[in-house]
Order: sequence, then structure tokens, then C-alpha cells
Amino acid sequence: MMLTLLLTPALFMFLVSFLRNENAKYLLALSSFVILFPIVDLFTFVKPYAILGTYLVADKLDTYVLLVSSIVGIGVTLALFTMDKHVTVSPKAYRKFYRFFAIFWIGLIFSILSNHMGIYWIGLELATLSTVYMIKTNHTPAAHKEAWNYMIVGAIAVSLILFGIILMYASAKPILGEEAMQFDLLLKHAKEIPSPFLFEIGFAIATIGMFVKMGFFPMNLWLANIERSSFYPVAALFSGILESAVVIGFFRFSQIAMEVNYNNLFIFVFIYTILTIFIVSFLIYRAKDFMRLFSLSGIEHMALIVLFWVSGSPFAALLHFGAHAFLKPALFLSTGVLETNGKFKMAGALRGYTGKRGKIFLFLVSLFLLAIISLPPSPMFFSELYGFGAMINTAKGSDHMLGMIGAVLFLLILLSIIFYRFVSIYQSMRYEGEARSRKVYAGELFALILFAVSLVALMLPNTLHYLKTVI
Amino acid sequence: MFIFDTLSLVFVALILLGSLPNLIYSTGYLPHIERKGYYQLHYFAFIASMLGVVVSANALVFLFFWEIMSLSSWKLILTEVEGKSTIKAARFYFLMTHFGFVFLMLFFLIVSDGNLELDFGSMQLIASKFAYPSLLFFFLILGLLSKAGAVPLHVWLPYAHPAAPSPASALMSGVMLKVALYGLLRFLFDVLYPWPLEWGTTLLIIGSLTSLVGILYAMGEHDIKALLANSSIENIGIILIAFAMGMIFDTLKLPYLSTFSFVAALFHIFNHMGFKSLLFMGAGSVLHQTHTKNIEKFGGLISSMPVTAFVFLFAAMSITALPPTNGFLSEWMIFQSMLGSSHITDDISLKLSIPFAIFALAMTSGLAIATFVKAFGITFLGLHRSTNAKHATEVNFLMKTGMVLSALYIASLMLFAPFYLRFFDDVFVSLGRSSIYAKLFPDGILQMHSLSVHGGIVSPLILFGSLVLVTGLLLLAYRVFDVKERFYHTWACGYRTAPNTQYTSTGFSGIMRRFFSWLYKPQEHIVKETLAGHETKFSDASYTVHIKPLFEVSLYESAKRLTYIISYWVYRLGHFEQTRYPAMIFTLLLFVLFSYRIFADDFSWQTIIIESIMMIMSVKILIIGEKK
Amino acid sequence: MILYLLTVVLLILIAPILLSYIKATKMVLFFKRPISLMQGYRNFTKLLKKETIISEETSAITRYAPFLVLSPLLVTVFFLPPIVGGAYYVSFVDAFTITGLISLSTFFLMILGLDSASAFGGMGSSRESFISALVEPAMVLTIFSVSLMADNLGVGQAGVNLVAHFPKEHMASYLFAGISFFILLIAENGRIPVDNTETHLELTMVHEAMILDLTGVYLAIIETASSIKFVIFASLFASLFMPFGLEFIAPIAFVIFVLKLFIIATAVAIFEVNTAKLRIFKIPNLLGLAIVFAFLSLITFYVLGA
Amino acid sequence: MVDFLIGLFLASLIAALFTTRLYGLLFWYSMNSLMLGLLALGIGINIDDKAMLLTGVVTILIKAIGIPYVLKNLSHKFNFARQIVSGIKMQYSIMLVPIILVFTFYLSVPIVDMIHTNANYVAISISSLFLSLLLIMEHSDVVPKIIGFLALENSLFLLGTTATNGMPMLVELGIFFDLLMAIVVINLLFHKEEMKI
Repeated sequence: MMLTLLLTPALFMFLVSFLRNENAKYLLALSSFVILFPIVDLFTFVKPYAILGTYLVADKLDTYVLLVSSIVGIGVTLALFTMDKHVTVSPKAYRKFYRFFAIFWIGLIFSILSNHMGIYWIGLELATLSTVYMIKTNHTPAAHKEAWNYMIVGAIAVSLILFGIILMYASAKPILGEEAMQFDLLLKHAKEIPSPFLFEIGFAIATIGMFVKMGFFPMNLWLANIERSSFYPVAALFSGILESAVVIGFFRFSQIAMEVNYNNLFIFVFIYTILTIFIVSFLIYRAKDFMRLFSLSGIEHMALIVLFWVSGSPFAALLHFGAHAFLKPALFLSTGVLETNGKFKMAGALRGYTGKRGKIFLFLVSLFLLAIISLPPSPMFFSELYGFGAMINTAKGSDHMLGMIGAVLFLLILLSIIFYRFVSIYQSMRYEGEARSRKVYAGELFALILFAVSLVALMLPNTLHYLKTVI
Repeated sequence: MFIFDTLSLVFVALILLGSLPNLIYSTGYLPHIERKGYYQLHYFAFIASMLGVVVSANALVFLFFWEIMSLSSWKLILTEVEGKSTIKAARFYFLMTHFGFVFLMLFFLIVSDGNLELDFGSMQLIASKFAYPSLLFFFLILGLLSKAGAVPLHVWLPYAHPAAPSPASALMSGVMLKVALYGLLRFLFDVLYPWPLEWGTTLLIIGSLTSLVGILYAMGEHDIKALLANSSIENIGIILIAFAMGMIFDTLKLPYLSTFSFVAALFHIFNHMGFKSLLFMGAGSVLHQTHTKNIEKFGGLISSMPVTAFVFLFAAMSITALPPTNGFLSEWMIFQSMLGSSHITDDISLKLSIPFAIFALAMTSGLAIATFVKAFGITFLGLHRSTNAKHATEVNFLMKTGMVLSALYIASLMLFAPFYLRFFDDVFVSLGRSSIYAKLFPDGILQMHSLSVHGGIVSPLILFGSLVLVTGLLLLAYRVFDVKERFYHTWACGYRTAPNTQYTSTGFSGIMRRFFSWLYKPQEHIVKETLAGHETKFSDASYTVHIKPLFEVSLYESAKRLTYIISYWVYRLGHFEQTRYPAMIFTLLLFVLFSYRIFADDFSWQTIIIESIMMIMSVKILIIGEKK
Repeated sequence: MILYLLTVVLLILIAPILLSYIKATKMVLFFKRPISLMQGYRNFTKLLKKETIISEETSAITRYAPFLVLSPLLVTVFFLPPIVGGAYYVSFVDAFTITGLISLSTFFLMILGLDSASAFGGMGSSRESFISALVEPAMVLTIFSVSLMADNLGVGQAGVNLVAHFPKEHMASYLFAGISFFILLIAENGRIPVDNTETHLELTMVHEAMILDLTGVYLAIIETASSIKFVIFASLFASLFMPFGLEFIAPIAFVIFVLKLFIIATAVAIFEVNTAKLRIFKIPNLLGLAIVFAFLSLITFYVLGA
Repeated sequence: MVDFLIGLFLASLIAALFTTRLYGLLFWYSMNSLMLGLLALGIGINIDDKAMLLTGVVTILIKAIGIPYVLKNLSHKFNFARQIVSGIKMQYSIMLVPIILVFTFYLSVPIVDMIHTNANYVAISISSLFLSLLLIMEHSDVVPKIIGFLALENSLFLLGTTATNGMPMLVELGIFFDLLMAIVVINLLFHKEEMKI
């Protein structure tokens, strides 16, 4: 029943996208808005709530992720209204975009709500494949090339995840049988897995797949280039939703892996993420356009989320996750306006906004830009505090305390480089270059306001309490 | 969440005392500012965040307000953007303050065991269990002193403070730096107690260097606000010296001397807040009227802006520690506390560092006089050096009120020093130290005794009274004798006295610059219009000199260059990898699985060697490929 | 109390004589006819009678600064160590205060120099500020080490203590401090290697440059101030580095003290005759010497205890 | 029997690596898939698992016949170059393949120590994973890359069928569904120009 409710809007959207009517646009948007209601409904149920036997189970973690994703989806829909004012897009491409968005959404619901590694993977693959075509909606050679690039690398990454899943399944099958695919059972019996090494190998392969998909080292520019060449709402979907689906997979797998062997997992992820942030921070230092800047920063934040999670602070990871999921799409959506004067013109991008709309836009974008580098009162400020706190705590308990504290310090210095770059970009956007008048449309403005409100909602005591009790 | 103990309240008082005149001044200054709403929003946020910092009771709240403080002050700097330099200054400031924040955060994360809502008192237990307390100390001082502006983390100050609107720079220099010192007081007492001797010595040396470096650069500065900012660095150094002496005495189990030094530090904190705020306000008024910060463009302002000039003079006297001002009193206390070290017998590092600190402090006060003679003299005396200065008029009533209030505050510190000292004494009593008030004033409030063995005595009021009396008598005599007076031009070797025959600021500090050229490394530009090819005859000449701060060149530029180089290579790597994603995944997978196999299963060196050979091969063949 | 007031009066009265004495001694050494010892008083009275010309370019600073140059020095005279055993002396003033008061006087002198808008004034101020910046650390360090040896920071008490207990065990330190203080005495009072008060040549002027624009009463005040400054230094040197003679009865003690002052003045005169005026950029060499000796004195005391 | 088929599976993959003709590649892929299907059927009969049998049949139908056929048609339609050039020199490939095999066997030693059933299948699956990756990176043309990706899928199935005796039916069907979806997307992506990436 619940599943039907969840899927109906998406299916409806899929069907409507074949209509050649002018007004289909509004119908599509409407169906996109409706997505939120069943999720809010789901949110109120007692957890865990079985949606489809043991296959789809809604617990606190995945409803949160799903809720965040659906808000992002709505924001993106809002911004889509006025996308054609900033870029040239044909109505056909527009409908096609929605068609694949619907598939994407179905895939997402499955992968996020799944309690089953296999279903998780199927959903993820579906979402991945549908995004390939979303990239392609932009009819440029670059987009075409990147769509192929995404197709191949994304497919490799997803295959790696499946490979890992099968290995993990194989490692647990002797004790759990066919049910070894279920996250909750695996977690419960993690300590009894007869071949932990097999599990760890599987986990490592799956993790590499997920990290590749999130654009970690060595794929840093891969994701950035893809987001650069596609339409900006696609980038928003990537950073806001698709990566959520990947990261929730990581959460679930690593939860089990933590039970199996925490030390190995931690060191592996720690080194990997630091390496990623090292590369990303220096790439950000040289970034010259918004899309690349934001997508690189997205990689950085994903790495931080992962790191916070494995350091034993799910609260920090989830808070950071939520904040990032709202902030990054907001920024991506505003690039449509910011890049009015050309892609590589950062200086002065925040000047020349007049009128009420312009002022609000200016204010919100400034706010988002400063929030993304975790200045208070951004939720990221708190999540980083808690996350690094957890990291230090882990360090204190380990045998290599000084080395780890040193590594954390190194990490913070790398983040400072990013901070510096963002501050410098913000200043140059605000105070350098020439002020040219540009237009802000209601669609993107409403999207930004939605994200801002969601960010505030994230900081409410109730939300924080909810996040603290997720795990 | 919040704490209101004596220490906090003293700093709340400090902030309020600093903000109130500033607020009035700021209101008067407002017409000068274009983005009024923006400015006021951040101005009040700034004050509120400083208050928040000093009353916060746990790490989370502290860090929160700390960052808000940085954020709002950064935005304040950006209130009036006049070209690249402001932008650069603001960026640099924010980077430095974030740099400090990183260390502060690490400090808190280590001492709070992940529970950021822990109160400071409970942190002590965790801190004492931590294996490397010195690491904590260094994190703490790196975090706080980068905000306070101690060497070598001071470089941002002379850029950031001048760039902000004057009321804001007065607040930043006068109050914000002290908030950082509040952190030092709070966490050294509450969290990191007891202190090894090395900490005190380290801080002492940092303080000495800071004071020297600060004043030397202040001397060479032409931008009046940068000069004041550099002088702030110097004063922070002085406060740190006193603070360090307190720590050293505490370690050596000399409780009274320790409290004496701490009280001296706190006293100087209050003093510096007063006079530096006032000086910045004065500089702001001058700036407001002349629209330039270049000290060479001022001159003769005392006749057009008498109130500003006299309060500036008063503050300058105080900051140069001339008796009987409050600046003198606190510096006197600091000297006295160092004198108390004469009976330390055991530690050689102390025996070497304390004389050095004394030397630094003495040198500093000498140079401070020169600096402020220059600042006051060139700005307010002589003839106007530019048309802007010529047309300057006295500032409006609100600004004057702000400055006069601030001057009154300084005067109160001078006249009612015992009252303030009792207040400061209470702070340290509340922190569990011995009270020294009774020992400071054993026979009435007229005479203040030093607590060192055979220490000196000072009596500010008597000194003040006698100076006033003697001067008054002399003036009276002058009146009574009814001296004949005549007015005529200044003698200038028979030429007309003109603005351009005066000594310039560059000229004033010329001797210093030459003497300290090893530090200043001045870059001189001389342009001469020679007459008929004669070397020595010229119709027109201009001489400009620019000083590049040594630390900036050696530390910051090299860090910047390093970042640049690394980023270049990473960028190349990043762009190189683009076409070979599958190969990279392949190699990565190989590497991770291999490492898992080796490190997670059985470890042996041979396999590591084999792995590395394999990885090198794989990278070479698959990723780098053949050269075309 | 009477003795105390007598001391003060004596110091103030003897001040112009001392400067004239130095000049006279120098003239004798140069085989010239010496000026009268009363020349200082003559100048003073002459200046008082003259009309005062005030520059139109100046401000209120010129009106008040001369008094403020003199008054801290006058106040200081009251705080000097006793010259007769058992006499009253001001116990609540220490060496830092005296240094500070002297700095206060110098501060106003420098400001005065800048007020007249003449190139000379600025030059003088600039040079003076340079010199006093270098003098300050040496002075503080010297005072520091002397007071450590005297076991008291109060100037008066230190003088008494040194007489009672000559610091034999710290002779090295004491000697260094003495040398340092003597150099300071020369530098602070504008004596020859540092400054030459007798010429009005722009290359050599320091003190004179600042007051070039003063006439009449103002000039008299400043001249008085500089003579008093000399007497302060001389008296401090006499009390701190020639600690004897206090045990005698008052008249003899007075005579001994005056003799000491004249000995110092003679030493200064001889020193002046035998050295050439230093270039301004060479002055740090001399003052550096003072700082080094002062530092050495303190370090010796601290580390070696000698 | 199972071991023999696995051997053939690996052999066909290695053969695909060294092919220089497009149709040859398609043929070897088809062989590869056929082996997989037969393997599934074999194991299915062995352990009497209906789902496994179904998987085997579907594999043979879709992968061994359907996909090569579609790709061949596409290549006709868009005039793909029939000659495919390897980006990695033959000498290197000859070196790499044995190294990968040795490495994967080394990797699986602890697994063999821990569980005794099917451990060597894991090793072979991982090595075929690596080989498929090698296939992908060897070529810069799109079609060989797609085949590499499909081979990757095959190695997954190999792992699924051999090491775990089959995954849950739902998952297997889902994977097939996604595969079809992938083919649809690939179809949509094809464009007359820009076949090189």
C-alpha cells in the first residue's frame, strides 16, 4: 500500500512525460511535488516500518534520507520551471528529462528504502542509468562525451558495488542462507560471519565502487566534468539525491563492516578520504568556474560525511549530509543565474542584482556560500565540530594517537585551503568585476527559499534530537 | 550554556566599556558609511558575539560565538571596499582567523572527549589524562594568539584593522584582541592547570618578540591605522609578557607574585582597550575629515580639530607609558613583577629569558615614545601637508562625545586605579589565587607597592598632583610676570615656512629605518629631476620607501608559494587522469585489495615489496602509458 | 625635612653652575679663557627680560609644552636619593618612575620640536626620538641591575642601601652598570659624542634643533630644564655609583656631594674634549655599548651572581 | 564439469582481450555468456534449483544471443569501424594477464583457509573482473568498452552462480532488468558522430 503511494507520483510523471501538451509541464511539476506527501506520511509511522516484507523497510535513517531527497527533488522541480530562461532547452528534452527523472526517482525509492543489498543495488543501477540520459538532455558534444564517460565509469562503479555485494553475500551465506542479503540480519550476525576476510574484500570492492561514484580519488574531475557539461539542475540532482543513495549504501555496509573489523575499515576509509580531500582541496584552489567549484566541494563534503560516519558519529554525518544535500543543490541551481555572463566569470557574479528578487537572491546565495564552508550558524559548523570530535576521540583510543591527531590537523589545514578559496571567491563575486544587471526568476528563487527553510528546519531541536536517535 | 563568574563579568565589563563610547562614535561616523544597514547589522552582531564568547560555558557555544565574531568582523572589514587591498586584507584576515580556529577546535575536541557540551571545569580531568599536555598548550596558544596577533601570527593585523571602518577597527583592536586573551586566561586556568615551566618561558619569549616586532613595524608605518594596529601587536606582546611572568611565578610557587603579574596583565588589557580604542577613534576622525590614511598628508590638524588632537595626545601619552598615566602604571607593574624574578635560582632558561624580556620591554617603551611622537606630531602639528588636511574641520558632536567618553574612561583608570585593581584582584581570587589587594595598598590607596622582594612603590595620585601643581605654578608665574609676546613666522633659514619644508613622517623614521634596515629591508624609490646633468643639483625629487614585513615574506609568501606549487601538480595530475578512468580504477582496486591482503591478513615485507613493484608497473603501463 | 628641602634647593641652584663649569673646564683644556661659572644665571636672567616671539605656525602645544618639559624634571629633583645620612627622602618613588618622568619631559620636547613646522624641529625630534629609544632600554636595564644589587627599587632607599652595603660581591655587574649609566648620562644630556649644544649647525644638532624657534622665557625654561636634567643624572650617578659620604654630618656631606658632582662634570668635560662628535648613524654604536653593558650587567648578576 | 566450464569462461574472456576484430570480440563475448549460461544450468541441475535453471536460460537467450545480435545490428546501422585497436601493447597484455591471475590467487589464499567450499571460484571471478576492466581500458572505442562492461557483468554473474550457488531470484531478475535498461540507454546514446570518447 505504502509502496504504491510512494511510486504512484513517479509512475504518473513517467506517463505524463509522453504527452505533447504544453501544459504537461505543470502536470509534471505537480506530480513531482506530490512525491513529498507519502514520504511525510511515512515519516510519521513507527519505525521500523515494513513496506514490502523484509525487502523494503523504512527505518529512521532511510526516511530521513528520503525526506531530504524529496525536498531536493521539489527544489529542483521549482528551478526547472525557469531553466529555459537561462539555457536553451527544447520542450522535448524537457519532457524527456522528466521521464528519466521519474525512473530515477523509482530507482531511488528502492535503493534508499531497501533492507536488501540486491534491491539496493538494482535501485542504484536504475538511478545511475537514468541519469546518463539526463546528462544527455543537454545537446552539446561535451555533454554527449560526458554521458558516455558517465555511462562507462558509472557502470564499472556500479558493477564493482554488485561484485562487493555478492562477495559479502557469499561470506555470510553459510550462516544466513538466502537471507544473507538483508542488512539488518547481516548487522545482527556480523560477528558470526565465518570468513571475515571475504567479507572485507567484498566491502573494499563495494566501497571503491561507491567512492568512484561519489567522485573520490582518483575520479575527482570525472564528476566535476560531468556536472559541468550537463544542465545545472542535473548537477543539483547528482549532488543532492544520487549521492545520497550511494552514501546510504555506504552507511549500511560500513555499519556491518564496523562490526566485522573496525580497525581495518577505519584505516582504509581514513586514508582514502584524506587522500581525496588532499586532491580536491588543491583542485578547488585552482577552480575557475562555479560548476567545477561546487562539484569539487561536493566531493569534499561527501568525503567528510563518510569520515564522520566511520569515526563513530552518525549524528555528525547525518547532519552534515542533510546540510550538504540542501546547500549544494541550492548553489548548483543558482549557478544558472550566476553564470549569466559566462561560465568563467566569477568576479562580480554577485553584483548587479536589483529589485526585491535580486536582493533576496543575493542574500540567499551569500548565505549558502558562507554556509558551505561551515561558518556558523550553518548546520555544517556543528556537524564538523561533532564529526571531528568523534575523529579525535577515535584517535585517542587508537595506538597511533599522535599520528592520527596529526592527520586530523592535516585534514583541517586542507579544509582551510578550501575555506580560503571560497572566501576569496565570495569576495571577488561580491566586490570585484563589473556589476551587470541580471534577472532572477521566481522559480529558482522559490527553490532557494525552500532550501533555506529546510536548512533552518535542520537546526531545530526536534530535528537534532531525531538525528541523534537515528542509530 | 552560559557562565557569569567574575572572570566573565570582568570581560563583559571590558567589552561594554569599550563598546559604549564606540557606539556613540559609530553613530556619528555613520553618515560617512555608504552601506549603513550592512554595517550596523554586522557591528551589533560583532559586539554581541564578543559578549557571547566571554560568557559561554562550553566549547560548543564558545566556538560558535568565536566564529560569529570572526565572521562579523570579516564582514565589517568589507564594509567599504576601496580597491584590491581591502579585499586582500579581508581575505587574509579571515584565513588567519580560521587558521586559529582550527587549532582552537582541535584543542577543544581533545579536551572535551567528543562531548562538546561539557563545562570547562570538567575538561581539566580529561586534559590531565591526555598524554601530551604540551601539545594541548600549543594548540591553545596557536588558536588564541593568532587572533590576538602574537608573532609570528600577527601579519594580518596591520592589513585588517586599517581596512575596517574606524569604529570597527577600534573595536577590533581595542576589544576583540582582548577576547582572545580572555580565552587564554579562561582555558589556562580552568583546563590546563598546572603549567610546566616551559609554557611560561615560551609565552614570555613570544611576548617579548611580539612587543619588539610590533613596535618596530609601527615605527616604520605611514598608514596611521596600520601604525596603530602594529602598536596593538606590541601591546599584546606586553600583556603576554606579564601573563607569562604570572605563569612562571605560579610554577615556581610564588603565589602573590603570580597574582601580581596576572593583575598587571589584566590591568594592561583594560588600559590598552581604552587608549587603543581612543586612538583608533581619533585616527578615524582624522580620516573622516581628510579622507586619507596616509600620515604624510596630515599636519596642522590641532588647530582645526582641537578636541580630537587633545584626546589623541592624551591617549598617546598613556600608550607610551608616561607617568602618571594608567599605561605607565600597568607597565610599571609588569616591570616590577619581572624584578621579582631576581631570586629565582634554579632554571637557566629563565635566567636567560627574563633579562631578554626586560630588554624587549624597555626597548619597546623607548620605541613607543618615538612612534607616538611621530603619530601625533606629524598628524596634528606643524602645517597642513595637503589640501585635504587644510580643509578639515572638527568632527560632529557624537563622534566627539565618543572620544571624550573614552578619554574619561582612560582618566578613570588613571585616577581610580585602586578601584579597578581590586576588581581585577577579585578575578584571580575567584580563580583560586591569593588576594594581593591588601599587599598592593598596605597604607592607603595613595601608594601602590610592588610585591617583589624589596620592590618599588609608585603613587600615581601624588605624581599626578605634583606634576599638575608644578606645571600650574610655572604657568602662574608666566602669567604673573606678564611676558611680552610677539607673533611671527617660524624661522626657516630666511626662506618662507611652507608645508613642504617640514619634516615628513618618512624622514622622521628615517634614522630608525636605517638602523633597523636588516629587519625592514626597505625598498626605496628615488626619482630626481636633475639640472643639466648635475648629480647634486635637482629641481624636483621624490623619495618613497616601502617596508615589506619580514615575517610575511619569509613565512607567508613561502607557504603561499608551496600551496601554489602543490596545486599546480595536483591540477596537472587531475587533468592528466581524465582519459584513463578505467585504468585508474583498475590500479586502485588492485592496490586496495593487495593492501587489505597484506595489512589485514598476514604482514610481511616481501609482499610489500612485490606489491610496490606491481603497483609501479601497473601505473606505468596502464596509467602513464607510452610516450607519444 | 629641612635637609631634604635644602638638598632640593641646592640641586636646582647648582644645576646651571655645573653646565657652565663643564664649559669652562673645556675652555681651559682648549687653552681658552674660561667663562664664568655664573654664566648660566646670566643667560637665564637675560632671557627672562627678552620678549617672547611665538611662531604663527604653532599651536597651543608651544604655549604649554615648555612648562611640561620642565615640570617633570623639577618633580624628579624632589625624588632623588638623600645626600646626607638620616635626611628625609621620598620613599614612594622608584627608578621606573624617574625614568618615566624624564621620558615625559623628552616627549614634550619632541612634540615641541614638531610644532613649529620647521625642518629643524622635525629633524631634532626625529634624532631625539631615536636616541631616547635606544637610551630607554639601557636605562631600564641599568636601573634594574643596580636596584637588584641595592636590594631595593626605590631610588632613595637604593642610594641609602648602597652606602650601607657596598655590593662587593657583585663588582663586575656593578662596574658594567656604572659604565652604562655614564654613557647614558652623556647621551641623555646631549653631551659631545652624541650632541653638541654649542653649535647651531644642522648636521650636529639634536637638542638645539628642537628648540630653535624658542625665544625669551620659553628658551629660559628649556635651558633650565636641560641643566636640571644634567644635575639629576649627575646626582643619580653620584648616589648610586659613588656610594659614600652619607655618614658625615650635614655640611661635610653636602660638600662631599657637591665635590662628587664636580668630579662627574670634570669627567664629562674631559670626555667631551677627547672625543669628536659622532655622526648620527654612529650614535647607536655608543648607545649600543651602553645597552650591551647594561645587559651584561644584568645577565652577569642573574646568571653568574657576580 | 563446473571447473571445465569456468576454464572455458576465462579462456573466452582472455581470447576477447586479444581480439582485434569487432565481430571477433562479439563472438567471444557470446561464447563467454554461453559458458556462463551453461554453468548456471549445470549448477542448477546439480543442486536442483529452478531459479538457477531459469537464470541459465535467460542468460543464454539474452546475453549469448540477444545482445551480440543487437550490437551487431547497431554496428551495421552506424558503420562502426570493424578494426579495433588495443591501447595497450600486446607484450604488456601478455605480462599483465598472468600477473592478474597470480595476484587473485594470492588474494584468495586466506579465503580458502577460512571456508573450503567454492573459494577458488571467488579467485577466478575476481580475476575475470580484472580482465574485464582490462578489456575496457584497452580500447578507446565505445563498442569494445560496452562489451567490456558486459563482460564485467558476466564475471559478476559468475561469482553469483559459482561462489554463492545463485543469488536470490529477485536480485537476478533485477540485474537482468537493469541490463536491458542499460542497452536501451546505450541505444539512445548512440549518435552518428563522435564515436570516440
